[in-house]
Parts: sequence; C-alpha cells; structure tokens
Amino acid sequence: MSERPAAAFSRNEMMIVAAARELAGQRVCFVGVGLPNIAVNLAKRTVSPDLELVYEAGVFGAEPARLPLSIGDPTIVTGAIAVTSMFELFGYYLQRGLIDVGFLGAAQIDRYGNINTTVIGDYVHPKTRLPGSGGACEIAINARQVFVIMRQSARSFVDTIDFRTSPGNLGGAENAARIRREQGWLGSGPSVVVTDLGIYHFDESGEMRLDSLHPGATLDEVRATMGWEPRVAEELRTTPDPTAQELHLIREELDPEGMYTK
Amino acid sequence: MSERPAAAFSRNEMMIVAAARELAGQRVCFVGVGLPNIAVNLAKRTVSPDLELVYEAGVFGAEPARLPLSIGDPTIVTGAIAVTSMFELFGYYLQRGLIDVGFLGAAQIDRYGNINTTVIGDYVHPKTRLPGSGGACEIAINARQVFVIMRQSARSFVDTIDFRTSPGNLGGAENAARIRREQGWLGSGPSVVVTDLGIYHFDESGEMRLDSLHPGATLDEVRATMGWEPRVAEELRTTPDPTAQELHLIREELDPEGMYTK
Amino acid sequence: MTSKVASMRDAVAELVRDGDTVAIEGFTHLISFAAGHEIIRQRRRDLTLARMTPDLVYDQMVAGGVARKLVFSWLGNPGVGGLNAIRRVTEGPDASLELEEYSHFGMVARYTAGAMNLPFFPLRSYFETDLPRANPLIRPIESPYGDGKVYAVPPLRPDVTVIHAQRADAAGNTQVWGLLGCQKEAAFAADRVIVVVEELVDEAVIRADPNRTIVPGIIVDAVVVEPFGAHPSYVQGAYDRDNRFYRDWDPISRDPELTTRWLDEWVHGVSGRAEYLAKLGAERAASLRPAAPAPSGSVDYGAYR
Amino acid sequence: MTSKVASMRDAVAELVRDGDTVAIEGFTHLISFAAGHEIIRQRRRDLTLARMTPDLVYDQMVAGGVARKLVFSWLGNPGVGGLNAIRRVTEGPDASLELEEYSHFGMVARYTAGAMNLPFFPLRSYFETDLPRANPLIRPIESPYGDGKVYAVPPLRPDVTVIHAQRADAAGNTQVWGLLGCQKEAAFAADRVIVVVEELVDEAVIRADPNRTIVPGIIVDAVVVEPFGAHPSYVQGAYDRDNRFYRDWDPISRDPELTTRWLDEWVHGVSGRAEYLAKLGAERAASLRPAAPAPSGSVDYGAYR
Repeated sequence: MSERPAAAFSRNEMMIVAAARELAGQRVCFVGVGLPNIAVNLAKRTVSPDLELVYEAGVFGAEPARLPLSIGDPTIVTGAIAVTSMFELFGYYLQRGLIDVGFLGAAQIDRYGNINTTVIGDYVHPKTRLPGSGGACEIAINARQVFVIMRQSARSFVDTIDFRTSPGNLGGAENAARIRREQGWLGSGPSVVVTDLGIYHFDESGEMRLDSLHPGATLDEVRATMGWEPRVAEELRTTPDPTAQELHLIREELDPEGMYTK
Repeated sequence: MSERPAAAFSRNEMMIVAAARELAGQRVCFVGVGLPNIAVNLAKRTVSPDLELVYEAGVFGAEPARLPLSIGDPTIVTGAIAVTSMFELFGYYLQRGLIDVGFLGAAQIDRYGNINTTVIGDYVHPKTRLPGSGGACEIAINARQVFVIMRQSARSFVDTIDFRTSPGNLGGAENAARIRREQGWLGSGPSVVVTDLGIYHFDESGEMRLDSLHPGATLDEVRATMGWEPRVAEELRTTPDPTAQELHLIREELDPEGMYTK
Repeated sequence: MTSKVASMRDAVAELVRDGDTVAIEGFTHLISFAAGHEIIRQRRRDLTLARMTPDLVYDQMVAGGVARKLVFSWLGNPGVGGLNAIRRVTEGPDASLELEEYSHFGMVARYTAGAMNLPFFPLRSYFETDLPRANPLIRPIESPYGDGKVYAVPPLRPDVTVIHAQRADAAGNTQVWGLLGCQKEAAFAADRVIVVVEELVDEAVIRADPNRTIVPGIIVDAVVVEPFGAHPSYVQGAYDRDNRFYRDWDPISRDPELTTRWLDEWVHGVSGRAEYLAKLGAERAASLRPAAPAPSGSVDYGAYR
Repeated sequence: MTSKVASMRDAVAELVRDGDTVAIEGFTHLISFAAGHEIIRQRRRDLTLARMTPDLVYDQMVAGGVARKLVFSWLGNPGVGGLNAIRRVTEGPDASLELEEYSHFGMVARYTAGAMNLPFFPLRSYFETDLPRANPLIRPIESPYGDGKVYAVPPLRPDVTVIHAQRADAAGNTQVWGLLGCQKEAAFAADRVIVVVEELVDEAVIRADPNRTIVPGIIVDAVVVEPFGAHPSYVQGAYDRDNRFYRDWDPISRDPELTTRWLDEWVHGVSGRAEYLAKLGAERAASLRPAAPAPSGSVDYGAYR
C-alpha cells in the first residue's frame, strides 16, 4: 500500500476514480486511449473484476500485463481471449450491440452530450484540425451506454459545438429516444459524464445534470467552466474521496509516471 | 504405367480428359465436387501444374493428398495455402474476380449455357426437387469464365430450362455482354461445355457450338441427346484420345474405384 | 467466470423451444449431429431449420418430425445424391415442408447481416435468374453512387445457433481450425448459442492463441462436451468423414419405414451421444482417425510487460 | 512458383506511381515505415494517401511532399498528440491538403466494399452527425425491407496497398498474428500489393497452418524482406512500439525546419532500411524486444491420405 495519505489526491485522480466506480456492474467495455484506459483498468481491479475489455484495434477480453500506451499496444493482444479483424470488431461486436459501455472523450460537448472531435471553427478552413471520429461516431450510436470522461473548461463545455462528430441526446431526450427507436439504434446514448469537478447524469429532458461534486470543487467553478447554466440535482452529493487502494493502484500500477494523473 | 492399352477408355474418361486439357494456361480454378474435381486434379498433374485449386468451402491453394470425396474433405485443408471463412471466399475471392475458371454441372442446360439446378417442373410443386444453387449462381456471375462438364441427354440439353439458377449467355451473346457490362459483372460467362460426346464452345451469337467430337461419338448421337438443332463447327475436329499418362492418373490416383469414370 | 458447461440434454431442453428458428451450422466440417439427434429425441416441433447445406442432419430431423420450414442454399447428400426424407415432403402436389431458398453467398450474407445488425446485405448474385421470383425476399437495391443495382438479402437471426468446435473453455470461448464455414456469423447473428466441443480446455489454452478464437464466451449460452459429436461429419485433426454412413443413409432414407426404424434405433433408442458411440463401436471410430498428425507449428506473441 | 522477392527500392520504383492512391495499412501494429520512407526517398508526387490512422508515417510523407490528398478516419499521434506536419497544411485559410474523412468503421467498410467488388457498403454510423455534410460520399440508403435507412460508403480501391507482416513465402502467401486491422481488406481491394515481412519462410511453413494466412500470393506483386521495417511501430512477438520515437516526433514535427532536417538525415540521407537501422543502433532495437516469448502452442490438422 502507498504510504501517502488517502486525502492527498489530484483532481485527475479523482476523475479517474469516479469514472471507474461508475463501471460497477458493467460487463463489456469498449476502452479508449488515455483517461478511459486508466479508469477501465482501475475498475477491473476494483468494482468490476469480470469486466471484459474490448479495444477497437480488434481485441476482446484483454488482460494487459502493463498499462497499454496506445489502443493497439501489443500487451493487449498477448493473453487476450480473442483477436479479430476490425471489420468483425466494429460489425459483429459493436454494431451488433455487444458493448455495454463505450467511452468517449471530447474537444467540445454540449448540454445534451453531443460531441465534437473533428474541428474547431469552419470545417473546410478550420482554426484547429482535431483527430476526427475514429470509432467515436459508431460508439455513440451502437454502444448500449456512453460514458464521457474529460476535463471541464469553458472551451470544451459549450453552448453550441462546432461540428457534431458523435450524436448524444441530440436536441433533447424525447427527440433522441424517438430517433434511436426509429432508426433501430441499439445504443441509448450518453449516460454519464465524469469531469475533474464532478459527475453528471442525464435528466428526463436529456440534459446533463450535476449529481455529485468532487471534494474541493465548487458550484462556482462548475459554472465558470461551462457555456450554459448547469442543471444541478436537488440533493447534490459529494463524491467520496479516492480510497487508499484506488490511489495505490493508479500510482503504482496504472500510471506510475503520472502521465495522465498529475 | 497401366498395362491397359490407351485406346480402351470410357466416355466418362474421355470427358474428364477433355475438360482437363481445356484448363491449360489457367491459373485459379474454383473446383466443384465430382467430375470437375477429377478433371481439375488431372489438369494440375498434366497441362496446368501451377493451377491453384479453390474450394467454396473456404480453401485456396489446396494440395489434396487423395482425391477429395466432397468439397469439404479434410484433405483439401491440410497443406493448403489459405483457409478462410466462406464470407471471405465468396466475397474477397469470387465476387472480387480472382477466380479464372469456375466449374458448373447442370440438371438442365440450354443452347445459351443457362443452367438449372433447382427444380424440374413447377417451382412450388416440383416434379423433382434438385439441390438448388449452392454457389453456382455466384460462380456463373463472378468467375471470369465458366466451364460446364456434364453428360449429354435429351433430358438435360433442353430447349427451355424449367428454372434459371445460373445465368449463361441469357438470350444471346449481345444481350448477355450488355447486361454483364451494365451490371459490372466481372465474369464473361460460359466458355466451354465438355460432355461425354464432345466439346462445345460458344459462337458470336452466344450459342453452343460443337467444335470437337470425341472418338467414337457421332453427330447423330449428339442430335439425339439435345433438345435443339446443334450448331457444328465448319471444321469439326476429333478429340485426341486420352494418353496413357492421363488414363494412368485417373485410374491409379484420382478415381481408383471408378466412381465417376466407369 | 461462471461455467457454462452443460449436458446436451439440458442445453437443448433449456435453449431450443418449439417454433424456434434453429441453425446447426458447419459447412461439411463440424456438423453437430449430436445436437440434431437430441432435438429429435426431445421431440421439438414446428422448427424453422436454417442451414446452407441441410445435409444428413436435417434430413434426419425432417424425418423425425421437428421441422415446419427449411431455409437453405444447397439440398443434397454431398457426393452421394439427394436428401430423400426432405424430397418426400417437398416434391409433388402434397409438398408440406415450406422452403426458403438462397444461394451459398446469399445465406452467408444473411448470417453476416444478422451478425452485424444490418437491415440487409448487398451482393452481386441473382441477376437474370429465377431466384428472386422464387423467393421475394431477394430484392434489388440501387447503389447510391449511380452505378447500377445489386441484390439484397435480409438478415437471418436464428433463435438458436449450434456449432461444433475442436475446443472451448468453460466460459464458451471457442477455437476452430480447418474449414470455418459461416459458424462465426451464424453464432453472432443468433439470440442463443450452443457450442459443442471435442475437448474442454483451460482458459489459458485459449489465451495462448487469441487469433484462433472464432466465438467469444460472451455470446455463448451453453458449452457441451461431446467427443465425436460431429460424426458422421468430421473434425479437422480429430477424425475423418464417415463416408460409409453417408452412403448407407441413401437406401435407408429412400424407405420411410427404414428411416423410422433407423431413428428409433439410433436416436430414440439411445440416451445420448455416448450410447450412440458405444453402439457404433470403437473400431469404426478408430478407423476414422487421421493417418498421421500434421502440426501447425507454434508462433510467438511475445510477453510485453 | 515464381519468386516475387524484390528490394524495397525496386518494389516502390515499379509499383508506386505519381498520382496513385496508396494505402499503407496496419492499425498501430505492422505499419510499413520502410515503404513510406522509400516513397519519400523516390520523391513520388500527387499521391492520395489512404489510411485509417495516418500516424507518423503519413505525417512524414506529407512533410516529404508526396501527398495531394488524405483519406482517413483518425488523425493523430496516438498517445502523444496531433500530427503537426499535416496540421500545418490542413488548418487555416491556406490549407492545401485535400481531406476525405470517414469514421473507423466507415474506412473499414470502404476497404471491404473494395475487396468484395461491391458498389457500396451499408453501416449504422453517421446518423444525426455532420459527417455526411462534410463528406457527401457518405450517403443514406433505404433498406429494401421497409425498415428504415442506413448510411452507405463507397468502395475504396487503392492503386497500391502496402502491408507489413511477420512472414511470407517467396510467392507472397502471407501470415499475420496479433492485431489484424484492415490489412486483408485493403490488400484484396487494391490493384497492386506490396508485402513487407520480418521473415521470408518456406512455403511449407505457410502450408502447415493455412488458417493463419491473411493474404494469398495470387494478389501480391512484390515481397520485400525488411526486418524491423515497421519501426517505430511494432510487430507482435518480434518488437515493441518505440514510444520514445513517437514522443520525439512531436517537437521535431512542430518545427518545419527540424522536420526537413530529420527527413534529410533519416530518409534521404540513408540508402534504405538497413542503413536506417544501423543509424538507430543495435541497442535501441534490442531494447524493444519482448520480455519473454509467449508461444501460441501448436494445433493438429491431421494428415488425410
């Protein structure tokens, strides 16, 4: 066990721990690179030991011997249950509806959980050219639930995203549910957003609602880092501190160099 | 070497030898069960040693250690170049246009090489229920050339087939070429029909033309076993007798029990 | 990890229901006759039987009275002749078995659409044939790029898919070598999956060669350990096809009475596969073993720590 | 059997032409940097570069001036950040590199349509997103079964596909284990195929395990033997990803002058991969070897005579 006191933790560590805890009871998780990767691997070591890790590179049931540095790291292949072509991974696993939780990050997100990872500014002459969809667009449509993990800032939590790469609750829950039903999407869209300040779920109207504030974070900070007036749960909770075990796993096993958690 | 004199051969043996010789210079051949199987394996041992055998069961580059008894015999797998799913075999090999020659048999064939392997009589209440398409319909459309090998009879060489399972030259060459071009088919349709009586190719109009009579067969026999008046080449040839080597291979290696060649 | 290992009797009792669409897949290789016989033995009724090549297993099941309908692409006793029990109920004015007919690629494409949750799958077959008239579910579709049309087939989503494999672990992670047919697609397309294996192996055997896995346990409902369960079809590396059986079935199946007697003796008259094998005899089984091993060799995945 | 073994120089000189659509595929695994560098070295121009994840290899090729257009689904330096040379020619009013953009599944589906000679491939992505507006080649298509619409992508048919593999024989029969990405589909979709391998093996090695073959020699035009030819990406079982290289590329690629100097030194300044590796040093290469072997184990195909 780490000898540092449990209370001394960074906001990034809190974010990862909160995201990992949200995975309790989930079965099959599509892992993204970076923060989701650490959160999922932490969940597998704590709240969800039976979690099957799926990587879009074509791996099902990975048991990485080290924290994978990319979603195609050879450590996710050796000892996995199955390695498939990407055609099969995206077709037979994701589009087929076998993924319970897909993780997404975002450059911009709106109140309905619609996500932009394509461009900032105009599409043809962008101010910033971002990575694009990768598998995000299909995860948003086909994963049974979508978890978002990202740091909060006024630049990223915006009233209107510049480009919709991955659909969330579209213009609201009713509309989104109708479209998902009509189009035969298997996914039910975004279900949780975990940031460095708190945990959001989506209310009946399909809008993000702050349900839990991380220790030390304030509502003012939340408001200062969002492009809209956030809905707040009537009984706003405080996220429990990371446990000593959670911090130990992050610091000693999952991110010993502190690449993501400092 | 067999001690039987080369001249003593059956019509089935002549048919197989003639079909094998037509494969000279071909590269990739889709093998069917039965007669095509023996003909192709004979060609590989004589005129076309580089022939790559493809089996619809999912095998490319088979080197069967014995004559396969079905198109899914384990002997076609052991020692093959590649084994694939049938999705890939039909999609990436056949529909992609990588098959030079596909072999078809027929219950009924018409003068344009259109083939029926589905029913004799009415579709819903057939007199005889035949096997159906299997892969024949896609071979007819996608193989670069189609070879037909079958015994001739008035029941099978008919004026009008009861059901078109596999398209040949449709209603004639011009029409067939236009449709194949317009639809982007990669195959050019039937190119040769080898029977127990002779060898047919297709003329400019897309009709079967008798180009070679097997030794001992007569034009009268040909006419008596066809539902239409056959076109005959101006210079009708006689198929050269099977060589001693060809007969030896058939009798000692490929069909020692004479299942197909007696 | 929960074990999904079950007896064939329990697996069929729990997972195969009257009226289901059942696909026992395996193209000439790995055909689960053991499951087919158990379904007959438990007297399931009104099944829609889907399979590219119905083969002897469906001829026996049709004779056994379990089927209402057949979805297929090639109907025959490979290398021998026709399927006589099926012909009896599909020929002439009294034909009673419903047929839904495709080509091989059409059936593969149907399973693939099912496995991918697509509303259809496009292919270049069927043009200028009578098949779309015989089966109105084969439909033309225009390319959205203005370059002509192709045909579409609808997804096939079996209620139950049964596959036979060389090995699986207790969670249902399944590996196959040799012919793969369309088993992967048929399994992913299905609502419930039964895997029958020659050998139950430790999870570590599966994890040592993840590229060999065709079906993950996550979609598997039951793992049945039934060595020689594919007889008279074959299992690559384990046993050969029993051609004598295929030939013998022809005269038996031509005679309805002989057929019934055969079913009474070899299906209803035995409690399961073990008894069937004992009846078949060790000598017959031994005669089907390959002449010699043909090892694949090992590759190195490397330990990355 | 004719040998297709060629040097990288000859393979690129003969098979890659100005104006071609070139796909160097391999998802994080088996990326042929050796081929990318040779294309830069031979100063090909006006190429359309297709790849799911352009990665460092296309950042370097764009910096080397070979590209007119990029067809892709994710643009980044995985785990590190952006692709700076590509960003310089795609951001702001003077953006000069043409982009054609899909999602991962869209790119895979495009290669698959190419490999299957289909006019389109249907998928459930893109609904309610801005992607079909950004790329009008992503088009809606109605299901012919009256159950709604999906989106279609057009086939991608590269003039040349380059893949890196663990092993092939001289005829180009190629085997891969570990991540398979979309290499099979990209190869079958292409007009010409270059296979680069860690190891040239005897045909008997391939034939001992036919299920491991991803590409048959019949579609391969050249086999280039180039051990460590995928560095700084990795080859399962042979070497690890060189993460230091990926991190180092970030500051280099941010500065146009440093980028040019790097290309001069590491691409134009060496005659080929052997010299590149000598320059990199045996120690660096050795540090990337896996910690220990992880053997797959062998399976038995059985000899059937």
